Amino acid sequence: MVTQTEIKKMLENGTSQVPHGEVYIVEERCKGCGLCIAFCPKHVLVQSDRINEKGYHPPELVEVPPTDICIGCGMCERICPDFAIFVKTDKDKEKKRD
Amino acid sequence: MARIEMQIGGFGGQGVILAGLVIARALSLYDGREAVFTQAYGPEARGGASASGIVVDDERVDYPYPLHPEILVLMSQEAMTTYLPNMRKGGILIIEENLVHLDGEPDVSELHKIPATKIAEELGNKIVTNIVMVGFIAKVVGDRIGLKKESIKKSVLEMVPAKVRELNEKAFEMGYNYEEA
Amino acid sequence: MPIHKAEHHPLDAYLRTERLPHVWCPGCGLGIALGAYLRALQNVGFDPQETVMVSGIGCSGRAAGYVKMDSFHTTHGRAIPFAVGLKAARPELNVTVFSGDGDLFSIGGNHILHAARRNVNITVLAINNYVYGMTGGQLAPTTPESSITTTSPYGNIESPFNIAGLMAVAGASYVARWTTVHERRLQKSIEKALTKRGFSIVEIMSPCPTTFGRRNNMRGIVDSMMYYKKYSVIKEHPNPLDGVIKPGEKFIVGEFMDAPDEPTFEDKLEELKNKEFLKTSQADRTTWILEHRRHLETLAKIIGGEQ
Amino acid sequence: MSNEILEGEYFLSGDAAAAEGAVAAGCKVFAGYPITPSSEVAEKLARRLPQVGGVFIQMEDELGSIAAILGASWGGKKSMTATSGPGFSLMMENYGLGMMTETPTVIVNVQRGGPSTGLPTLLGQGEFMQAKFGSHGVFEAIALAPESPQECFDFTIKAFNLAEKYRQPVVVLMDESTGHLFEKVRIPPEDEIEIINRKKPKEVPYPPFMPDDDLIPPMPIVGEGHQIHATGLTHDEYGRPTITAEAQEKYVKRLVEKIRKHADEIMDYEEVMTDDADVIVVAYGITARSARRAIIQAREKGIKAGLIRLKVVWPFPDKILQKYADKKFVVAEVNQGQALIMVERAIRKSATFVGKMGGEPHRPEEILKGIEEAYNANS
Repeated sequence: MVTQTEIKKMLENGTSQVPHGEVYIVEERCKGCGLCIAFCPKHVLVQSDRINEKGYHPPELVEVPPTDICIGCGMCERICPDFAIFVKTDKDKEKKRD
Repeated sequence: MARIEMQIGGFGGQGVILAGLVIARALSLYDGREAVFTQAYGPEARGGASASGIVVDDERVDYPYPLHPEILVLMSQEAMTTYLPNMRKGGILIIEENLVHLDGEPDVSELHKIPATKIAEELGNKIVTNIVMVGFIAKVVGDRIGLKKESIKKSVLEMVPAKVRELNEKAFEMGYNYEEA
Repeated sequence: MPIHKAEHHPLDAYLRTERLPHVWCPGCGLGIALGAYLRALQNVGFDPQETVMVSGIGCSGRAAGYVKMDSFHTTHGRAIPFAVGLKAARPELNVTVFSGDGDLFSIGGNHILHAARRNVNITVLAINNYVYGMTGGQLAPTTPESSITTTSPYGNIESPFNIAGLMAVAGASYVARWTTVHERRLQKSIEKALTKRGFSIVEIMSPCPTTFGRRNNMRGIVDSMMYYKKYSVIKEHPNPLDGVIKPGEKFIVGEFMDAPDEPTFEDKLEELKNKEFLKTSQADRTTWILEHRRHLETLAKIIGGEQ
Repeated sequence: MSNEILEGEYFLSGDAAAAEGAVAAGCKVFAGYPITPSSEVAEKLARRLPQVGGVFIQMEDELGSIAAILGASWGGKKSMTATSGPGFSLMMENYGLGMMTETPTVIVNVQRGGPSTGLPTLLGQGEFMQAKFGSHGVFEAIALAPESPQECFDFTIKAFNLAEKYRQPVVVLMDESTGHLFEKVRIPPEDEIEIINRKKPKEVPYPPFMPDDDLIPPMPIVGEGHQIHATGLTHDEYGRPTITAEAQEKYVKRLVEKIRKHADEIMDYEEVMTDDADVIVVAYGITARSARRAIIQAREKGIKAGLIRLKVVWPFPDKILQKYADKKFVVAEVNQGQALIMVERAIRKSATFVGKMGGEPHRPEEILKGIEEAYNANS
């Protein structure tokens, strides 16, 4: 796995081959269990202060890019028990355009 | 011919169930009679005792069990003790003469005796004792219950396994043609 | 920084979305297991129209109510025989039983043994959360020794089932165990189970933070998952008899049994309907049946530790 | 397919006749667990079903048996199980699931003496009430009681027809005597047998519990794109669990009403010499055959007796009994008063009861005694 430092370097050099992901959430389904936060290998998620309509705190993105950046691994999506969070990678977007 | 009740009593292994079944089946399917076949029922069927009941009628049979059979076939001493007292007075009694010993004179209109087991043994297999008896029953009471020889023979041959058909046919004929002493 | 909001989830095509959010508690592993199943379905390309989910009773039983396919929420313990009957009627359908450890191994224990023995071509996803969750956390046939439940307040004095061992011995064609932390391997394993001909079962160890975790030193939602991460050991072809789970000790996850394909129960039922078969001699039928004795040799090898 | 229906006359036991009835009705899945005195049904179907493209499964127990036939029914096949008292008791939970999920299927119960293991090989009629009230909750049962092998054949077909028509499990309440006695059974040509199949939905997807005006929902089956969800929980027309008092009121009320509304069509009974009768005997199953003889014996003694024989025991035919409410009533059954409760409720007065503990059927004289007692009693 690529280290944080390497990612930072690659991003600075503009030589990044690291896939980039965008995180999405169906917020009303989130129960704030925090598994996506705990299991994100890049630590890009934190609990937000906001509460959704069921009274849970959904996750949000950390404020410190570019090191803590989503690489679209999909861990949050697979570990989420509530079908609430998912990621789209560049690949997905390309697929969409096709 | 109104309702006629018949009972065949013996012990397990003598084939009294099959004997009753082939007779009732022949009456019902081939002789246009209404017939019900049942197996021994209630407290009288204890231990190794085994009995089959046949009720024949012109119309549909209502109560399907023999109450006081007018035709009683006995193939064991125990069956005699159990079923004879319940027999209708003046009925027809048929016994396996080597297995049943009557105490005194039963109150019957006819008494028929046959050494069915011995006949079967002479044919080579004790297992056909019941069919010897069926042949004898057909001869003795066939006309009275509306049972034709061809029908009962057909019923027997249809109900026994193919490889012993010939033996059973012989057994039936031996019983049917048996001359009482 | 807020995340992009979305109206739909990629799995929504498989879900009765109008019924979401589901009834399961925050952090419950059932949703993860269900997600893994749906992704597996998607990957193997099964037509949802020919796919059926049957559930029993308990939290896991509700899964059937969330999938957008023919689905049945039956009675306690009877999901397996319901599925057996359904498969007998319609062998071409893909039938998955999604149910819990209590439902499958306690009240329904007899059925799963016999379904495995018969090699019924169904996939069983056995969600093992150690406990009766829906009813408040009572003792289950899988509760580890010494664990606290509402009906074992002094600690469980019984031994739990080794599900993997039990299923392998009963005659299952495919037996695997993963936890909800192993989501990717779990999904691959379910894909294998779905495409495996014969009885396949994936035991999915799944946390119940609400009724088990908080009574057993896994207070937080994440703690239960971290426990699995810490104590599970992935093994290649583990011996099913080593599938015992003890509290505070490492336990094995992996594929305990992957027997070669053999005729399934449904195959044999179909064969019986074959007119030519009905006409063959008893000796020929006996030969046919004996030729298809289930993978006994493989089983003996695996349990004997040769593999 | 040839061999499907064995047209002709056969000398069959009631058990065998019920099995042939199932084949004639189009049963394609049997799942059961052997139990005396019903095992002959299973044995016969184990041989017959593969011959007609059907499936026989000997399940691990009765709990599994009934679950399997419910599953098979949703698979679109007609299904059946056969059992006796102990097994019938084990089936009670999923009998209720069948009611709640409106699943057509047939349960043959060859009654023996109970409670518990009781008299495995001997007669009982102790499940009259269980067929109606044995499973928890509220529903209207349909149960038929044959008195002869011919009726075991006919009523099994009828049970399938009723199950398919009203979309619920139907019980054939046989008894050991009827199951084990042999009599001629006429199996008519296929085109003379009336077969009713479940209503199919006209559109896809169709909500699995959306009733037509007759209160009976067409039944979608799996694999046709209906995205069925069926649950034992109280649910709405779409099968969605709806655990509220209102939903319960609406759904369960319809379950009950769909049978009550059609009760007159379902009810079936036979009247024997009731026209001029002073004493009416009510009986079903094997007991009715004893009663047939008893009413003749009574008439020979100068008592005008008649028989109302219940062919369908549930729904219970209150109306017909009420027609004779001014007569004297005798109820005979092999239990200690189950139909009796229903008869007395219908006629709003006491009836003379001729019960039996089980083991053997009534001798006609026993019922005759009851008739005499009723006749001589002051009313």
